[in-house]
Formats: sequence, C-alpha cells, structure tokens
Amino acid sequence: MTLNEWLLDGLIVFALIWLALKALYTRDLFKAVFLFIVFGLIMALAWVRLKAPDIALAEAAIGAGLTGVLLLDAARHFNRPRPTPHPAEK
Amino acid sequence: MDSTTECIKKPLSVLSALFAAVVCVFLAVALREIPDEPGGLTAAAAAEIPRSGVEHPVTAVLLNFRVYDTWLEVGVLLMAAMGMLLFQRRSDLRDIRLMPSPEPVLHWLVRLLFPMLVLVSGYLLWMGKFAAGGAFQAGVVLGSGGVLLWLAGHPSLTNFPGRLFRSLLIVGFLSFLLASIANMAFGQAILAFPPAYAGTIILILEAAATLSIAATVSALIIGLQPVVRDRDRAPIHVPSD
Amino acid sequence: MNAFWTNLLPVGVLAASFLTGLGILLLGEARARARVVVNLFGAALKLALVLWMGWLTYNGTLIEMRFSMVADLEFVLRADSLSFLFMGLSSALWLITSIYAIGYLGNGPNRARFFGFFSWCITAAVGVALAGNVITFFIFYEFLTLSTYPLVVHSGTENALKGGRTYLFYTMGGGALFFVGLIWLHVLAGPIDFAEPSVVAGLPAGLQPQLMIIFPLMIFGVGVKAALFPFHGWLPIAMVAPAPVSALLHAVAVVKAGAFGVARVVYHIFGLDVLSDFGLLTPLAVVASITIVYGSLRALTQDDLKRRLAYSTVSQVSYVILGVSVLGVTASAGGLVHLVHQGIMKITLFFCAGLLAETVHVKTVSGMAGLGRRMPWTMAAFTVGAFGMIGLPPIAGFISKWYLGLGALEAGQPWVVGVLVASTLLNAGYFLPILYTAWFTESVSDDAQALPASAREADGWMLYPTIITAVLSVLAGIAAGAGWSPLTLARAVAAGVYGL
Amino acid sequence: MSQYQFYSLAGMVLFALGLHALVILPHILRKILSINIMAGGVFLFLISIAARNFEDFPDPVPQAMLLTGVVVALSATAFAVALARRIYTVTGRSELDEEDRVP
Amino acid sequence: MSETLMPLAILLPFVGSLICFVSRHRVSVFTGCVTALLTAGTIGWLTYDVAIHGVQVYALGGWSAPLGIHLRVDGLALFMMIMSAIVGVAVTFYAVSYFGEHDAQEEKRGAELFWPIWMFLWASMNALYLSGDIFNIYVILEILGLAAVGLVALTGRRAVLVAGMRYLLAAMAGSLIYLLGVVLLYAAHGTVDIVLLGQAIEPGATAMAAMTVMTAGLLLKTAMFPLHFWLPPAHASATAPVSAILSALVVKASFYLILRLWFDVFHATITLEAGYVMGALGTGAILWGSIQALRQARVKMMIAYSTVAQLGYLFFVFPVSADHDAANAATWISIAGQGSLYQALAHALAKTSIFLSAGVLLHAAGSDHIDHMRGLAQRLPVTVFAMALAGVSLMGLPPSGGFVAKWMTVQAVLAAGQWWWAPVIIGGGLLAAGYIFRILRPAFSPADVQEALHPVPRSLELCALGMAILSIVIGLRATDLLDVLLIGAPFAIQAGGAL
Repeated sequence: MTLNEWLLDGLIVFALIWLALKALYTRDLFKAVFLFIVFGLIMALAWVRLKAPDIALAEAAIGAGLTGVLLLDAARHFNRPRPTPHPAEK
Repeated sequence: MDSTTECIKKPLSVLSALFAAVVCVFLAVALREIPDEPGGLTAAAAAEIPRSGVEHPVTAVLLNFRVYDTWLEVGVLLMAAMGMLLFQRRSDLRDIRLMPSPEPVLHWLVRLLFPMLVLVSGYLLWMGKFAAGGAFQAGVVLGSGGVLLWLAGHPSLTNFPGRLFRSLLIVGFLSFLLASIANMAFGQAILAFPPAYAGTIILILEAAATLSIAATVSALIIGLQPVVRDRDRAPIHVPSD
Repeated sequence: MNAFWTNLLPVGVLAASFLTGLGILLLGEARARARVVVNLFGAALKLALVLWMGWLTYNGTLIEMRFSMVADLEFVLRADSLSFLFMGLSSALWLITSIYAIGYLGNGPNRARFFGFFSWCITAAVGVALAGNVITFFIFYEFLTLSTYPLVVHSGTENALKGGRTYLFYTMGGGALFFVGLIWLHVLAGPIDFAEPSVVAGLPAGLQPQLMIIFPLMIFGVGVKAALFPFHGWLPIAMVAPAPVSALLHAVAVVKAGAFGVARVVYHIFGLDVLSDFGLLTPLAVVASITIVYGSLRALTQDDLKRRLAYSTVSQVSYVILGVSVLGVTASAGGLVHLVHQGIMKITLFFCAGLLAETVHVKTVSGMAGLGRRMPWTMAAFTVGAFGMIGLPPIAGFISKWYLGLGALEAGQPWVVGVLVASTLLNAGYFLPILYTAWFTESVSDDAQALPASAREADGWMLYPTIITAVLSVLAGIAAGAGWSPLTLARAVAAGVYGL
Repeated sequence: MSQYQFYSLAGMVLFALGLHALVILPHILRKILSINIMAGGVFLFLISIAARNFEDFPDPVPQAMLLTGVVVALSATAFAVALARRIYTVTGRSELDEEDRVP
Repeated sequence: MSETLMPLAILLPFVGSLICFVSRHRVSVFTGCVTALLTAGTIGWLTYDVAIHGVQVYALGGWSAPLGIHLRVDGLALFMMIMSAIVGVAVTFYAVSYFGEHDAQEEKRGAELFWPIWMFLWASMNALYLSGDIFNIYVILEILGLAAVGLVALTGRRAVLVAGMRYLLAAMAGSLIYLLGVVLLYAAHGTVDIVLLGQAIEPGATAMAAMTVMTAGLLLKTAMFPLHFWLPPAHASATAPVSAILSALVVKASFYLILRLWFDVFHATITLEAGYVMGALGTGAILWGSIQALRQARVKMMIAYSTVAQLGYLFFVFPVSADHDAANAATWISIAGQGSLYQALAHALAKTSIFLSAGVLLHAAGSDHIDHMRGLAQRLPVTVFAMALAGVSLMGLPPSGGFVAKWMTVQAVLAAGQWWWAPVIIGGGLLAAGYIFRILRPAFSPADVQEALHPVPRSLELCALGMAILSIVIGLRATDLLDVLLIGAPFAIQAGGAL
C-alpha cells in the first residue's frame, strides 16, 4: 500500500465520517439530505477503491440518487404547512 | 419513564453515545481476529462460473448461484410498492396526472433524454453478462426515465389503468416464480437453469426484473406526490387522502 | 365384560357429567324443560355407572385407564376403594342437589350457565377421586377451581365478585404451592403412581431435608381446599354463592377434594411409614386440631346462618385430616368415614338454610324464632343434621367420632380424644341455640298467622331432597354395620392402606 | 493494518454513529437517515471483506450480497418514507409523539 | 416427490399473494382462503414425509452449500411451520368475515391490501423456517418486517401509523444489527450456511461478537423485555386478525432464529453467563409484562403486554442449555427445548383466540375498554367462554397446552440445578391469572344498561372458540407433536444438528 494510496483512503474515510456526522446533526433538514447524498457518492468512491466498480455504480444510482430523491421529496413535504387531514383520521 | 422529555434527552443521549462507543470498540476487537487470506468463496465461484451461463462473477452469483436471494429481494421491492399503495390509500396512480408543462426546454429535454435513458438501461442490462451492470442498475435508470416523463406531463405511469399498473409491479417477481414452477414441473431443483441456455434464461428474468424495478422505483417517487398537482390551478379536489 | 370396556367405565363416568354440562351450556337459557331432563338423566346415569363400577370392583376386577400425554406424564384413571368413597358421595349428592337447585333457582337468570358449570364441577370432583397418579389428580384439582369460579360469582353482585376474587386468590395460590411440591418431587423421584408402593420410601436418605420441605408444600397446597387453619379464609366468604352451590360445593365437592387430597398425599404419595419416621404426622394432626377448635370457636359468634355453617364445615373437615394423620386402622377408618358422613349431614343443613332463605327469607340465626311450628319438616331435618354434627348416637356423626376417639386411644395419643370432646362441646355450643330459638321461642313478630299459607312449607322440589339427605344421615348411622354402608367401605380402605 | 481493515473500522464507526443517532434524533426523517448511514457502515464492512488480498477478481459473493443489501435498504427506506409522509399528513407532527411512549 | 414439498410451501402463498394483489376484492378473498388451505395441506404432507424420511436438505438451483443456498427442514422448522399453518388458516377465515363487515370506504381500501400482504408474510415465514442460509434469512427478516408493519398500519388511523413507524424503525435497526453479525461470520469462516458454520465455528472474539450482535438484533425483533417498547402499541391498535398474526407468529419467528443460532451455529461459544443473561431477560419480561398488563385499562393493550410477558417463558431454554457439561445434560436440555417450543405453540393458539375474541368485543361493543365488558357473559357467551379457555392455557393450568409447556420447562430447570427460575415461571402463571380474571370478572356482572350490541357474524366467534379449544386439546395429547419436534435432534448439543 503506497503512501498516496494510504492518503487517498484516509481522505475518503475522513470525508465519510465527517459527512455522516454533519448529515445527522445539522439544523436544516434540506442540508442534511444534501450531505447524505454527497455521503452516498463518497461511499461509491470508496467501493471503487475496494475494487467493486459495478457495485459502486449501483450504489451511486440507488444510494445517492434514489434514496436522495426520496428523502429530498419527503423533506419538502415536511416543510410545507400540512394540508388539513381528513377528520376521520383523528 | 414519563418525566419531561427534556431531562430524558440529556442522560439518554450520553448513555446511548457511551453504548455506541462500546459497540464500536467491541466490534473493532472482533475485527482483529478476522483472517487476512481471502477465506471467501472466490475459488469456489471461479470454478463454477463457466457452468453459470454468464462471465461476470458478480452477476453469476447474483443470478445463478444465489438467485433465491435476488428473487426475495425483488419481493422486498414489491412489498415496498404495496406499502406505498397502502399508505397513500391508492390502488393505482391515475389521480396524480400532471398538466403538460408549457416550458419548451423541459419538453425538449424529455424528448431527448428519455430514449437515451432507455438505451442506457438496455445497454446496462445486456452488459450484465460480461461486466459490471445488471437488472438493478438498469431498472433504476429506466425508473428515473419514468419519473422524468411524469414531470413533463407526458403520458406516463399515471396513465396506466389499475390492473395493468399492478401487473407491471409484479412482473419481475412473477417471472422468477414461473421459472421455479417450470423447474418443479420438470422435476429439477427450483431456480436451477440448465447450463446450455442458462444465459438466455437469466437475460429474460433480468429483463422482467428490470421492468418491474423501473415501475416500482417510479411508482415510489410519483406515488408519494400529493394528488393532482397543477402548476397554476388549485388542486381540483382532495379525496380523503 | 372384556377388559377394554371395563377400563372405559371411568371415562364413561366422567363423560356423563361433562357432556351433560356441555349439553346444558349449548341448550342455552330458554329451553328450561329440556335442561331439567338432560340434567337429571345425566346425574342418574352417572350414579348408575358408579354403582356398576362399584359392583365390578367389589367382584375383584381391576379398572384402570392409562393414556400418555407427554413423555413421562401419564393420564391415569383408576377406581380403587378410596376413590369410591368420594366418588359415590359426590355423584349421589349431585343428583339430589340438582333436584334441589331446580326448585331453588326457579326462573332466575343464567340458569343454563349455572347448571352447566355445576355438572363440570362434579366431573372435576369425580376426576379427583378417580385420579390414578399425582398428575391426573392435579389436573382435576385445578379444573375444580376453574369450574367453581363461575358458580361462586353466579349472582354477579359486587360482593359476589369480591368473594370470587378471594376464592381465586386462595385456590390459585394453593394450586401453585401444590404444583411446586409436585414437580420438585417428580424431579427427585420420577412419576408417582398411587397404585405402586410409595416410591418416596426408596429414595436415598440424603434427600430427606428436601422431602421435609416438599411435604408441607403439598399438604398446604391441598389444605387450601380442605380449609386447613391458615388457609380457611375463603370458605366463609364463598358463602355468597347461592344455597345449592354452598350445599354441594363448599360442603361436599371442593372441601372434600381437599381432604381427599390430603389422604392421597399421606397414604399414596409419601406413605405412612416414611412420614412417621420423618415425624411429620403429629404436626399435621396438631394443625388439624387447631383448625377443628378454631373453626368451632369462630362459628359460635356468627349470626349469619350460612357463615356459621361454613365455619362448622372448616372444623368438621379437619376431622378427616385428623383421622388420616393418626396412626392406626380404626382412626383412619373413622376419619375417612367422616368424609362421607359430614358430607350428608352438612348438605342437609345447607339445604335447610337455603329453604329458610327462600321461603321465609330468614338468613340470620336470631331471625329463626318460632320457625319450628311454621316449617316443621325443614326444622326436623335441620335438627337431625345438627344432632348428627354434635355426634348424638343414632346419627352418622357419632360413628365417625367414636372411631376417631377409639383409634386415637389405640395409637396412644389421648390428647386427640380431648380435642374431640372439646369440639363436640363447641358444636353443641353453636347448634343447640339455633334449635332452641327455632322450636321453643315464640316468633317475636306475632304476625305468624299473617304469613301467607304457602309460606307454611317449601315446595316439593326443595323439601324432599332435604328430607332424603336427613334420612340418609340417620340411615348411615344406624346401618353402619351393613355391607354397603360407608363405614365398611372406609374400613376396607383403611385396612388396605395399612396392608392388613 | 491493511486497507480492508482500515475500511472495516470505518464501517464500524459509521454503524455506531448511525445507531447512536437513531436513538437520539426525534425527527422521523432523521431517524431514517441514520438507519441509512448504519446500513452504509455495514455495507462498507461487507465490501472490504471481499477486497481482502485477492488474485484475479474480488470475492463475488459478498459483492452480490451487497447489491441485495443495497436494494433491500432502498425499499425499506422507501417504505419508511411513505409511512412518515402519511404520519405527517394525518398528525401534522414530524416526531413520534411522546404520549405514545410506552413503559 | 418429497423434494418439491419444501419449495411448494414457499411458492404457494407467493402465488396467492400475487393473485390477490391484482384481482378484485371478492376474488382475492376467495384466493386467500384457497391458498391458506393449500399451504396448510402442503405443510401437513411435508410433516408426514419428514416423519418418514427424517431431515431433508434441498439445494436451491442445484448449487451445493458454500456457494448456493440450502433449504433444510428438521423437526424444529416443521413445528414452527405447523404452528403458522394452524394460526394462519384460523386467521384467514376470521379475516374473511371481519373485513367483510367493515363498510367504511376507508377501511375497504385498506382491507383489499390485507390479503396480498398477509399471504406474502406467510410465505416469508415459511421461507424463514426452511432457510439454511443466514444472509438469506436477513432478506426474509426484512420482508417479514415490512409486511408486518404494512399489516399494522392497515386501517391508516393515527394510532396505528405511529405504532407502525416505531415498529418499522425497530425492525430495520434489528435487521441491520443482525446483518453485521452475518458479515462477521462470513469474514471469519467464508460461508453463510448454518450447518457449515456450525462445524467451522470455534470460540473466539469474532464468534462471541457475532453471537452477541446477532442475538441483540433478534432480541429487538422479538420484543424481548428491555427492547419491547414497540410491541404493545403496535399489537393493541392493529386490527384483531393482524394483532393475532403478529403476537402468535411474527414475534416467534425471530425467537426461532435465536434458538437456531444458539443450537446450530454458536453451540461452541455459548458461555454460562450468556445463558444466565438470557434467563434474566426472560424473568424481566415475565415480571414487567405481567405487571404492566395488570395496569392496563384496554383489553387489547393488556393482551399485548401479556405477549411481552409470555415471551419470557420461551427464554429459559438458554440458561439450561448453557451448562451442557453436566452429567446427563442432553436429556433435560431436550426437555427444556420441547418446553419452550410447546409454550410457543400453546401461546400462539391461546393468544390468537384471545385477540380474535377481543376483535369480536371491539366489533360488538365499539370499544374494548374493561368497563364495556360488563354483562357480556349473557350476550356474547361463546366469545367470553373462548377467552376463558384461552386464559386457562395462558395461565398454564392443567388441562391446557400451557400447562404441559410449564411442566416441562420447570422440570428441566429444576433438573439442571438452576432452581431459581422455577418460582419466576410459577409466579408468572399466577400473575397471568391476575390479568386474565381482570378481563373475565366484569363479564359475569349483570349489564346495568342494555345498550344494543352491533350484530356479530357467527364465524368470528367460532374461529376464536376453535383456537381456544385447540389450545386445550394440545395439552391432552402432546406426545405426537413433540415427536415431530424432535426429528433431527434440533436440541442436540454436539456439533450442529445432524445433517
């Protein structure tokens, strides 16, 4: 494991942990979801480093892309003033 | 346990932080004992790949050696779709149709992007045999295409009648089921693909899986949208959501 | 009769009352007439089967039914002489009490539920009698608890429910105690069958301390139902149940099941010789004596008639336990026969109490002034019962007290005779005032004539059973020597136990 | 300390972070987020196991498991998001209520 | 022929589920019933077949163990499948008339999706019991979790949604923690097949870590005492057939997994302390669950806490099997195992009956509050009688299945010398009597106000009564079921179960 490989891996792991911490504990929900999407992309990068390129592609597409979209859409839904629920629901 | 939530938060957070740290150290210690040499199944898999009908090892494992896992995984996706339909009290997506959007840019973008996405999805599906790729990547790409269609107001998943939409959701899971029933009919072990045409069977199953994954993915995104959103007009009616 | 059919007889006896109960419950509330027919037919059938089984055992055929539930758990029904004592008593009295109950309840609410669970209680009681090993005994013992609960809370009033709760608390606790002892013994000595000689005797000496703990656990577990001293609290409270229930259950089925259980534990589980060299028999006799005296003392002060009878039952049942715990054939014969005699006499007294409550709405002893003239037959039966309880010669009570005293002397335990004498005096203390107020005082409210003519005497359904039981208690006393009397049966059992 | 052990350790740390956040954060979406991070941690550990010094190609079985795991995590998240949105529509709250907390 | 029975038991409900998903309500109800009967029949046939040929292994796709996935059926798996089949058929026929009754438009749409999700749940349970591959079990656990939450949140009301969310988060976290254990095992031994792992495992930090982690994840999914927070609201607010499915079957599936892992995979690494911890958890569950049950005002909440308590009884097989170096340890470990499995079966039957009866009460009286139970003995005699019978089995009183289970567990615990568990079990029975009679007592008092009860279809009451009677009958004759359970010696303590 040459030095710069170590450097790269160290950077990726540091980025992962830093992004995870930020994503979990930022105030604003939108920012948290964006950080999570970036976290997903960095994770895909980590998997490429671990010699699993096709899975990295899947993780990028599914993890960052799809989960991100779902969470973004939900975050937007949570920020909108909620429509009056159907009375029967109470 | 019913003290005010505020004072719960402090000790609970410290406690769980401590617990998480302990778990982490405990697992790190366990890591040290894991053997370095690749104790995994690389050799076993390599030996069987010629008989699996595909070249790429991951696809071989995914769609031949452990195809039962993949089948149940498509089942989990189907369950997610059922859950979405249940929570949104819907049986299809018909009432989320969007009015066609006036902006030309979006129209042009969709007309260019959608066929390209379909092409990429097909390529990923085909490439699965030889290199990285496969049903799931292709399905997700196709699904995003479906969402794009809906965004632009083009006829998309929301135009499908109920029964067809739900059939589209189950086609992936059903294909594996039919393959198993066929196996049982011939007296073989279920999900066993004869080496001669294992490749083609896998491709068919993957295609069906791609279709239903695409439908599920776009349904999961479109289905959660509030009903009949029109860019300028107020929502026409709000059925009991 | 090949063996297959005779072995099915015990199941037939149990099924007779179980299916009757089931039928009654399914018939529902409306069909009173059909219910009466089914009930009486079931009771008669059961009595007939019991007598037939008695005749067969008398001729020496062994009746036994085995059925394996789990690996080492066997469901065994066996008709041995001790079981006949209790089974005969409860099936005969069930028939009589059903007749009485039909009259007593008239057209009250929930009668289907009442008669259904009534028959199931009898199934449980007979099951306790027929049980061939300790597991089957425990199964029917707990089934008895469950089937009596709906009867105790039958009237549904607030204190009926409270009474039911106390009843459950005691009996469930007792059941749990017995279960602990039972399973502990099972781990030490393996499955225990009543027929084979006591397995406990063969156990190594090292286990003695554990056995010394298991014995009280089992005795007090069963003692709860036999209303032994510390655990008798539930019996007076359970008097809240309607009269037929207190008559049959709390005088005959439930309480006797407890006494019967003590007999089983002492004779067939531990065996007399093991207990005597452990020195556990005398403490048992002491506890029984305390209960006898305590029960009678409490009875003195009770104004409510049924509670007084309840405390009298608490003390009378301990006669049986006393008889069982005193070494010697005559003493145990006296104890065992008292199981039957006390049943017949006490049921007469409870029938009369029910009659008084129903016809003239008299519930307290003080209110019974001048009843002798107004309800001569009821009071006559009550007097017979009371005299029997005190132990006057012609009636059955005397026989058991006589044998108990004789046996105690033979066994060299004179203090037992002292206890008997003291309790007889106390019995007289709380029964004679009742008779005096009933027969010799003028009814304080001089509207004796104002009572409607019909209040003169209870209707047939209720009166005749009372008279029958009174006659039976006298008969059991006079014809004690006869071939079929409870005494000869008790003697045969005692002889069997002592291996003579 | 080879590469795969380094990444496995990172996976463990992420798993612990996610578990801790799941317990602490009241907001439903953040709980779903923390579960995804936990999943990310476990998958990182899984994929690093596959990458232990190999000859021609990494161990395909963990990679197949990983793909299955990712899709399962995705569908579970989608299910949870659908339920969360339903809860928000019905109750208007984005946290799980306190009075429903059960001893 | 016997080879195809195992996959058939998985495929049939999946086919049923797909048909129900796409077809109209009436067709899906019919398909649901037919599939339920066919699946039960298949399992019956499988039992007959396994009884003759013994343990069977089925290599999926023809690939053998380390690479491919094995389906393996032994007595333990069969016993759980029989339990699911009995409860499944009863719940299916109960649901037919239960959901038929609900006319509100909102309920109707939810009811349509009950059938596909329930069939899916049943298929995944059968798959879980048959599967011999721990990663495959992870995927199935995930389906089980999602399907169960889907069923809980069927009616879409506020209470079920929040309870469902709590349940879902617990289930997802539990599965992930379990997955971590799977990865640890794969890393250490290179295989995920249970039998191979059983042979390869040797005591060490990794094995201990894997065991702890996997057990913790599964404890969360079994709602064991400290981690039971999600169960009571979910089981109490869900509709009656769903609460029955959850309490009787879903919770037991993860218990089965703990049992399978402890006996087949981690038999070499179990320490006495680990066993005592499980015993302590069981004791905590019994005491805490019973005390909470006594404090509840709603019948269904009380029964949900009773589930938390009754699960505690299942856990005494672990301390007993932990000290397996004693003299004739094998005999009483087998008895303890049979005791806990029989308790699982008796509890499943009794709990299903009580939940179905509570459903009838809710349906008839509009609320399951204890005070609304007054005077029901006259008007709903069959339901109250079913509850009483089921209560007898829960209390562990003699004629019932619960008693046989309690008998075997206490006997094994005493024989193993760990006598201190016995008073907990017996005390638990008394506590159970406490809260069962708390439900039954008001039923005997006369109803003061005769408000009209909503008419209840007969089949609802008969399903409840049928299950109650069954829970008593299995107490009378236990030898046959236990012989089935012991095929393939699941509780043997030598290296892994016999292949």
